[in-house]
Amino acid sequence: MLKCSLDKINSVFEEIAKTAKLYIPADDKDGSAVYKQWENGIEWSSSLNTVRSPKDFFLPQMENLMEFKTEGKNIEVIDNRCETEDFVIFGVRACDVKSFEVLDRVFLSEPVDSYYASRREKGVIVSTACSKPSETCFCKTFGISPEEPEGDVTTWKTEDEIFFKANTSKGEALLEKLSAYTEECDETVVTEQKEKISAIMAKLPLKDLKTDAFGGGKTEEFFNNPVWEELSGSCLGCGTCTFVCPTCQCYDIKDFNTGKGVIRFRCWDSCMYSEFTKMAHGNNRITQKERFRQRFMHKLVYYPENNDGMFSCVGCGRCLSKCPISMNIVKVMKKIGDVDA
Amino acid sequence: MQKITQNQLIEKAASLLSDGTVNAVLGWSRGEFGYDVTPKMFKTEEDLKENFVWNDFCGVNFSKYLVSKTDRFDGKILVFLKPCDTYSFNQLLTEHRFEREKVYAVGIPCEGMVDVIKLKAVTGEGISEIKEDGENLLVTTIYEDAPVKVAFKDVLLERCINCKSKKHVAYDELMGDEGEVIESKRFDEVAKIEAMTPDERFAFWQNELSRCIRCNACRDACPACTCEKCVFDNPQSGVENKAPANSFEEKMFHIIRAYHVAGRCTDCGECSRVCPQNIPLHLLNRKFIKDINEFYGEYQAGAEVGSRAPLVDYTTEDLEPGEVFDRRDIDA
Amino acid sequence: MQVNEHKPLIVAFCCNWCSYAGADLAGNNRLNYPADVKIIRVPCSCRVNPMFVLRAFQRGADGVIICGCHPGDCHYTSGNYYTRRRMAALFSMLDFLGIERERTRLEWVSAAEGAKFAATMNDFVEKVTALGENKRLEDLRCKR
Amino acid sequence: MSNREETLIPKVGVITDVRIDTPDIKTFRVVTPDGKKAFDHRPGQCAMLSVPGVGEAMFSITSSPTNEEYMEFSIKKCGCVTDWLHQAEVGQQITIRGPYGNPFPVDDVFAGKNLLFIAGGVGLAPLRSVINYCRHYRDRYGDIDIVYGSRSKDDLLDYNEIIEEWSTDAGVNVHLTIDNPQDGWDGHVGFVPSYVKELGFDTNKTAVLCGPPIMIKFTLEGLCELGFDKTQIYTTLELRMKCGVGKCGRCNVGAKYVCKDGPVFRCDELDELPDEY
Repeated sequence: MLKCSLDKINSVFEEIAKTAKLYIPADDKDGSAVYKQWENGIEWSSSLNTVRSPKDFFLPQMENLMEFKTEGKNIEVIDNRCETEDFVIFGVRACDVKSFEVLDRVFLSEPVDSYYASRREKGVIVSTACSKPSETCFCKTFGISPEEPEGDVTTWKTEDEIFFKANTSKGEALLEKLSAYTEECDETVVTEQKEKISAIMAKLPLKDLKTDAFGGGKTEEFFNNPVWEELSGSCLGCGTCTFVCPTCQCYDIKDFNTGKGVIRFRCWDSCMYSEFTKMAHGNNRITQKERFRQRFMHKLVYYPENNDGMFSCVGCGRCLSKCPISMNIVKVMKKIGDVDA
Repeated sequence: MQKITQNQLIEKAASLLSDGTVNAVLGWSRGEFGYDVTPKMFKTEEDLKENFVWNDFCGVNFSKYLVSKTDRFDGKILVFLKPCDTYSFNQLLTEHRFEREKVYAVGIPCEGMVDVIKLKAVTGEGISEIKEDGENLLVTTIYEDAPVKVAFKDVLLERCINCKSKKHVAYDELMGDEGEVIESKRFDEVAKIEAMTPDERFAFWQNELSRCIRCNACRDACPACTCEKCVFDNPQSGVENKAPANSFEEKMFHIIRAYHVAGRCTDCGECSRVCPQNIPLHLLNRKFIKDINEFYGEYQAGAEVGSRAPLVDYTTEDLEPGEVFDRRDIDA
Repeated sequence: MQVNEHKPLIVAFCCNWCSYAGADLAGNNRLNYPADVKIIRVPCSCRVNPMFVLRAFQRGADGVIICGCHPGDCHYTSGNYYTRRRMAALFSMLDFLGIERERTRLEWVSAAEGAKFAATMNDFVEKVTALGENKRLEDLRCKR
Repeated sequence: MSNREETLIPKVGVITDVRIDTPDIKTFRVVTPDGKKAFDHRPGQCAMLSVPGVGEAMFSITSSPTNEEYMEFSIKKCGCVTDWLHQAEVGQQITIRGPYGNPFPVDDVFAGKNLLFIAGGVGLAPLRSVINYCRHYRDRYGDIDIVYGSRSKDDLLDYNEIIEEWSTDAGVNVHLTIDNPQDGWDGHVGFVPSYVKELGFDTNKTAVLCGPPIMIKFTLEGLCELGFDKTQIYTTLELRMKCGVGKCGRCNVGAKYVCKDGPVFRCDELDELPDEY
């Protein structure tokens, strides 16, 4: 275990930024946290988490996949993919680190998505333990440890110090570079903080939320539950929950004609949108009920069925605080699963 | 700090439900933390007693829900409308978006609603309970032993600080006292931006609109946005887009959206309330309202049913677009 | 003398009944106006949806001008009165967002005003040229 | 980075032939610019065709894998991409990627069996690939029955091929039907599901169904009445797709992705999926 005084944190950032693009959560003008590329003057936010999830780093909201040039009847396909530069994301919370695993299972399974894979290989994830979780947090429900998040490097932040532990070779290489600023130390302080976090987690309002009722193979059990009608009744059909969600990965591929050529791009899509499954001759999810059901069934049943029981929710709580009408996965789990918490 | 109590509303709803005046009640239902209320159709008295809430977090404007709810429901719906909601209610009636006969509207006074983000800025994370105490909120968090006292007035939603009217412009029945239209300062912020240089204005909006994630929450919550199919969703429209790109698409979206509701927007402020990125979208709408007031005379959308929106009207003496700027330059 | 590299692209929406004929007359009379003005004929100036204006900017226009019949002369009686309100609101909004107000204009040009058409275009192109390239409402994808 | 494989990046394909099959269906022959087949496929698999600037859509490959020269797609005009394709001329380039989805189990389950193909309208397109595959390896399969119906005689797809090639094959029985009586038609008149029941097939067959959802529903019921078991019946599903590889997240029915786990499903497998297709 290594440690470093928080006074020196900007020097640490500077050191990292010498060889890789560094992104840290920083306060935006309106006070909410957002990942910003570090440069002198950008301060590490004290907020619990960013409004947007860090999935952007691996699956950007919009990216160009390829271009086409057309001339008469001919088409030229231009593959202008390029390797991502090395980058480091600092201060990622336990839930978000886990969300990368959820995305990996989709994008790194065959056939591998080369766009995603390239970024995933070049990115180093530095996580930070959650010393002050919010009432909307329920990562423990999914077996995630906010006391000791995963990631290439795990850090713990106290009043005046920051502690580092490398978990992977990528992480070790990063800490190697920081050796001028860090010193060896024992785990006393970190253990203390972990205990504190555990004590807080036990006080959170959603601490008793369980996933036992859900998982693969439960489609029949939940699909025709009349409660979907009631739950989806207030849903506006906007895409807020899906766009702030770190694990929502559905995308759309569209063409944009620039007048000089055609760009084929990929952008986030939302199963909550009415035209998500609309085809030329029909739509198999006609009302908001079916779309709403799809989102939660996907997270709680379909995804685990295809991924060894892993849920496609990490309990980050973003949808709890951002849904315009406060309908969210916790309310769904409690109602549908009849889980008493 | 609402003047009318939750129990009064439950009693009213229960009695209208039991005497058959209405078949369902559109109300707010209890959440997990006291502040996360969700709209819900209540059909039984038991459900009302158990789950209906009325507190300082019932910001949702129910008027828009009436479009879909009356369409799919056979029977009469009781809806509770705050003063600002009644303007949207009228505007939707003007546009024939729902059947008036299917709705029983009860006007309820509103003292303003709380902005959870502002509240959390004071109390910090970890809210476990919120209680009302005179002019204050007592917020219990898991981190503090004693509840934190927060002045209600300090954490109001922007739209409530600049409330334009406490008067209900539509209802079948009114609970509590009728309020008045208020001389608000709602255009001050717009005037402040108008007074900036073009470069400053551009920088301001570039910063705000570039944060947009195109989640469409503003559109889907907006009671004026009731198109069956939005142009931005329609592949045939040629402008369909669902992603911010190069800072153009999101600008286009917000300009066109504000434009499309110009003259019909009642300034209910839902767009800004629901924006996950805290973009002050209401300023775009207020700019249009302010312009319309200045160019074509005072107009409040929804103040009365059937009024003609200024952008679908004209006089032969209207200002030329060029004169708009001349006039402002002289004023400045 | 330094030659200005940037030649602005101007999109002019012209109403079929007055301004388009005005442009024709300007041509017949051999009146010069810059070739960078691309005319799009519309049945009436009120056919111009605010989206058209934004799309023109997106596709690389540096200035957008809308020309219609003089108030009172609309072929459809009142179309241009609506245009006047709509464009006043739109231009004011674009100005509010910090987009240079000289990039947009509404002018009334009748079928008999070939000279006015040419003069208007010359003046508009000159103003837009002075502003330079449209940077504030551009879509980089369309620029390459 | 170009050394990485990327399935989303398509190849260029050239339309070398356009056949007008019915008033709203055309069959397009596609090869690579150097005249080869774009890729190998199995019967029942699909390919993503796209017209840059218009869009991309999934189509079943209607030609048999035994055709080494080119691929064919029978496309009904019903949306942006198909409208555009219907206006395309020979020599027009498009893009193509694939193959996607699971094929019909022609080499294991179907081997040695009597086969019954039932199609309605453009639903013949995916079946044509299997039918021609089975005709090519005729000795591997038992009797082949084909029931095909459409709105009118003019709407029958591949009519010439059916009459001239399929009907003349030994052991292949073709049963055609149209919805309403028509001049110049002396064949059967009536809907496919009732025709299937009329024909009253023996249950010693494996059936493959494809057509509009309503036809599949009633034909399936009819076959079950005749004593067929759902494990003997195969069909294909079609939902909106963008990626074709189970990542874009829209073509799922329950936990199954039509692009990856389908489009071919055995009917008893469909029973286990929620009713959302």
